[in-house]
Amino acid sequence: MTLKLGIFYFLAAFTVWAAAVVVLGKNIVRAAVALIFSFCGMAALYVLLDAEFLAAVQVLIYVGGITILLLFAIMLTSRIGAKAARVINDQAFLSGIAAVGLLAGLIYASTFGIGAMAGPPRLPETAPFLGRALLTTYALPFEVVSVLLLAALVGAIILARKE
Amino acid sequence: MTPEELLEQVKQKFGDTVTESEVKGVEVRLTIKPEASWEACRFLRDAGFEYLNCLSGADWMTHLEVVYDLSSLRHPNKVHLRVPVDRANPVVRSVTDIWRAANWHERECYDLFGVRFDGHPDHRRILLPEDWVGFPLRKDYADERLVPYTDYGMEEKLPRPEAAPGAPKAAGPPKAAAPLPPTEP
Amino acid sequence: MTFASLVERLYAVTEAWGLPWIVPTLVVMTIVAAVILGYIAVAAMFLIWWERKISAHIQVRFGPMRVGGWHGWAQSIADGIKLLLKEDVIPAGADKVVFVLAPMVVFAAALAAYVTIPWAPGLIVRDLNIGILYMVAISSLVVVGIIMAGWSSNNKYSVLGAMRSAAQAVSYEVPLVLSLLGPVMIAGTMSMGKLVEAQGGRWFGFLPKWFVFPQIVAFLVYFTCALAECNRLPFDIPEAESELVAGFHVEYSGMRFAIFFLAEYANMFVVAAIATTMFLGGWHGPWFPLPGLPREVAQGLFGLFWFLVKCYVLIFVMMWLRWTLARLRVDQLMDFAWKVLLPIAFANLIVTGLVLVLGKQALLYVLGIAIVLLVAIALAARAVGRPVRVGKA
Amino acid sequence: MEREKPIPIGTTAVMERTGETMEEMYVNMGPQHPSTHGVLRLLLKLDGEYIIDCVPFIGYLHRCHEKIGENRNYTQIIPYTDRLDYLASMSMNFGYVLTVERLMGVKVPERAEHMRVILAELQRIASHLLWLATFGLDLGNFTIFIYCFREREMVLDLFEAVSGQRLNYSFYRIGGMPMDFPDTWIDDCKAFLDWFKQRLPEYDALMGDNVLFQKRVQGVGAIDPKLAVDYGLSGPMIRSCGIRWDLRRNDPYSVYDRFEFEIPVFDTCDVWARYMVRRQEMAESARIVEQALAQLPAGDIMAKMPKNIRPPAGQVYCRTESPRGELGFYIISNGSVKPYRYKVRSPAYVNLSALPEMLKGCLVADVVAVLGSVDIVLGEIDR
Repeated sequence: MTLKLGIFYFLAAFTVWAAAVVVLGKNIVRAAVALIFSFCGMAALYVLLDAEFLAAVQVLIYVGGITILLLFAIMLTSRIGAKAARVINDQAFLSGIAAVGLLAGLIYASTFGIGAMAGPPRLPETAPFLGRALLTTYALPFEVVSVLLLAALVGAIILARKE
Repeated sequence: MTPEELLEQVKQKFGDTVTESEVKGVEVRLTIKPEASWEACRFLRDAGFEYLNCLSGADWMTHLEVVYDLSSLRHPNKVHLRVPVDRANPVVRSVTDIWRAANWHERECYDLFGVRFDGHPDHRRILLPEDWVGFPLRKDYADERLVPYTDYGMEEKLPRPEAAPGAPKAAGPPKAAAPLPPTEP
Repeated sequence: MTFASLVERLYAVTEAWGLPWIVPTLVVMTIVAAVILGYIAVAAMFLIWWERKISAHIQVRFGPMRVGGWHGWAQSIADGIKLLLKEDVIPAGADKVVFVLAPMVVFAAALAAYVTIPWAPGLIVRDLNIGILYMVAISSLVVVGIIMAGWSSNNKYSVLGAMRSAAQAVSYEVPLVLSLLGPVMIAGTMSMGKLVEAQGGRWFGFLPKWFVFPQIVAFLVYFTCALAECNRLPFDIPEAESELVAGFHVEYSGMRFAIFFLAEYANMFVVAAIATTMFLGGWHGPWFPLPGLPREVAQGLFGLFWFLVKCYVLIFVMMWLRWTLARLRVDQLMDFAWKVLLPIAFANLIVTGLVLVLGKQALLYVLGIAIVLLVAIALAARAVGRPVRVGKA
Repeated sequence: MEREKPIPIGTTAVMERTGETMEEMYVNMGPQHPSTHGVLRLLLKLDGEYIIDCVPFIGYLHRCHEKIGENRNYTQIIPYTDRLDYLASMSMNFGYVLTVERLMGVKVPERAEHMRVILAELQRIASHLLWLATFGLDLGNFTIFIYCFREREMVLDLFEAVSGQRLNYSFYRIGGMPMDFPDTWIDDCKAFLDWFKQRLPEYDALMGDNVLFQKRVQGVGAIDPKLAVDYGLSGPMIRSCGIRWDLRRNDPYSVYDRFEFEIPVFDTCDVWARYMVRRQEMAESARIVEQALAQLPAGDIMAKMPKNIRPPAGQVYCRTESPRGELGFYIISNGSVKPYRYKVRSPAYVNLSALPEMLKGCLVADVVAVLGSVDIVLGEIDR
């Protein structure tokens, strides 16, 4: 198991490093590129947790879709790529507190455990299980979320139209 | 409408501003004073000459000349219209509002002869760089880079035909006039 | 003695020697990576040479004829060496880190997709149970590299090319994934190996059970989207040389350009391999036991042969299209993805789902074959009825 | 001649002059761009992907053609006319020698007239082939490029057999032709025409019948027929606007009135119509060449000309139908050995001036298609 642990630490360090570049990088395009690496690291961590479906979806949606749209928006905004972004602003203190609080919560949860966080049983294949769960047990939340997304989409189109 | 009839109409309309006129085959050749040139062009366009073939200039040393070649897509008649303009202050009214084709032709004429076209929408040089000095197709334009024509003495040896009356004399090599400021920017 | 049994032997031997299990794992990983890398390099060089020959023969030329003797077979090798030896130019205004990283990302994405290609029975690096999803996800990473290249070059044409590429990839990925869902629904699995196994056997005694027949619509949609994903003509707008000079790789030269070039052809193979696996029955094909070889090995060899044949036929079609068709315009390209391909892919999905719920798979085959016949008749009628326009206004 | 205040050029300067803001985007296309067909610069004013306005900048290839012409004698000018439209040198020579002959009132022998027509029409085929080739390349179809070049190469071989040159022929003389066709040339030419007529459906299959190609060109770059006349468009450009105007028929010169040929006209006014007109013209030119070869009379190929060509004083504007449209030469003679004024009215120059009109409302990607359809040759535009 030491190999798996080693890989985990390596991937974790890589992900955290990439995330740090996203937050602290001055160049917005580089930050976006680092975000891609961070997402890939996350996907690899999912693979280590036997959540292969989640990993693939992570890459497909977050890397292949969202980050590319992000980059697209950055490039369409003229000259934003050339400007150095301000990294620290006046909300730094608040967000620092939020980050530290979140970290503390996570450490507590992973050391002492919370009842609700006990994961589902290990499955040989996650995809069929996920599919069935989404279309039976969680059908209503699934539909509600999709309606929400649709509303967001319509809103975005209305905002983007000039007239 | 025969060319002769057309010429009659033009003469009636523009009277003594038509200084010279001639019918040659299907072509009417006219010379009109610059103050009536735009009206004449307008009249000719309305008479069916909707196609401006060519607009060019010529330097006759005494004066400059703007030449319009007009034709029609419907009848075979042609018009060759010449408008002499003053050499010191060459201004003629632009015909871009009559034929859009005149736009680039007039720019070229301005570029090479320095004829100014009053009312032209985009009065700039076109073939030469915008900071070029002088108008190269004027006969007194001198440029040390210009290679003059030499006939190796042929001109003198051969019998010379009589030049037609009224035609200008052969221009000969450009006289070294007052040297121009260097053209290199 | 298949691939898997060889690996088992290796593990057994190392265990007998008392070495930790990480050693054989690393050995296998290295060998596999080296084999795939070697295959990509050789195959890409072959494809480049092949494309040059195909384009030449389509255009009544000969193509490379000198380097290496027989039909210029060594032309790609010579070109590769030339590109490797060239000076490495990084433009002064470029973002150096991203500029250097971009070709690596593109190539890594192309390489990673080879992990789940089922070459032959048992010959697959890792038969992930989400195989096809993994491949689609990984191949979407190529676009990231393209955008990085386009932006970091600090060139207007590069950025334009990268943006067009991003828009194109995001648009075409949607119908592409939807079209792949059809076979997945029929087979009930996303694993590449199981998908191929599901296509074994015959319908009505003569028709191979390939998914191309029940899913002919999905196959056509997939192939169209795949062309767009590879930036091949008629979808080569990101690198349209008459509009954008060369698109995202204008500023690249030497080895970095070679890597882009290699990745493009590696990607073509991946796309063809997915189509072969999902629609054309993968390694299935007629085979017979070879004398002197175990049954499994013979089957494996024939499987590899058929798999490669199918892949290269598809690649040939892609090249053929490239040298025949004209380029689409950007807005037409987007319209085509969203207004034509996407509805077709959805309709196909709904029909497939309905038929599967009814439990009549044979119906899909009949439908598919009917569509093929109709299209063939329509094309034939058009070819016969075409007026020959010579010398008439 | 006082030094004029130089007018600032460049994108920002033009913006300042026209009082525009950064709301609209300006894009420079050329002079270094693979699809501008020579050193042409287009300044495009864009609203997103749509073109609001376009300003062509020419003159990068200006070679003082007219000034040189005024300093050379009449025979010496012929090689310069080759360099006008270097893709149709025969037609350029033809237009020039015709002008001088008209000025002098020379009657050219019948055989020479037929030779001239044959060569000019072959040149039209070659020029249109090159146009089709590069147009295909602009739209991303590389194969048509090679196909067209194959046939153009055959025409060039024929020209080489006649004149010894492949591009700048300088083959027409004032008063006739310098040399007769070589021995087997007429048979070679007939063989080429038979081959060429069978190739036309191939071009259709690659271009005209291709749905992708039709989608790219139909309805793109249209110009109103009235505007087309107003702008003085000529050649295939005006015939694609539904106006049957061809100088070979409407103002016949040489022996064109003796041949039967159609004038292809299409009335959709767009890039598609220009493609169709040029494509049909190639077939018609082949017909003319066939008839001319069949009628080719025996006899002299050169009129009796003085040793030194010295046209009488006077002036003439003579127009011919070059592959690109109305090619006019305007010559003023004062009776000396060189022209007093020598002016070329080049068809592509006038056609290009209407480009902004055609581009308005197009997409950026259409610029390549529309510009390609105008069929410009910068050598002739910049002179």
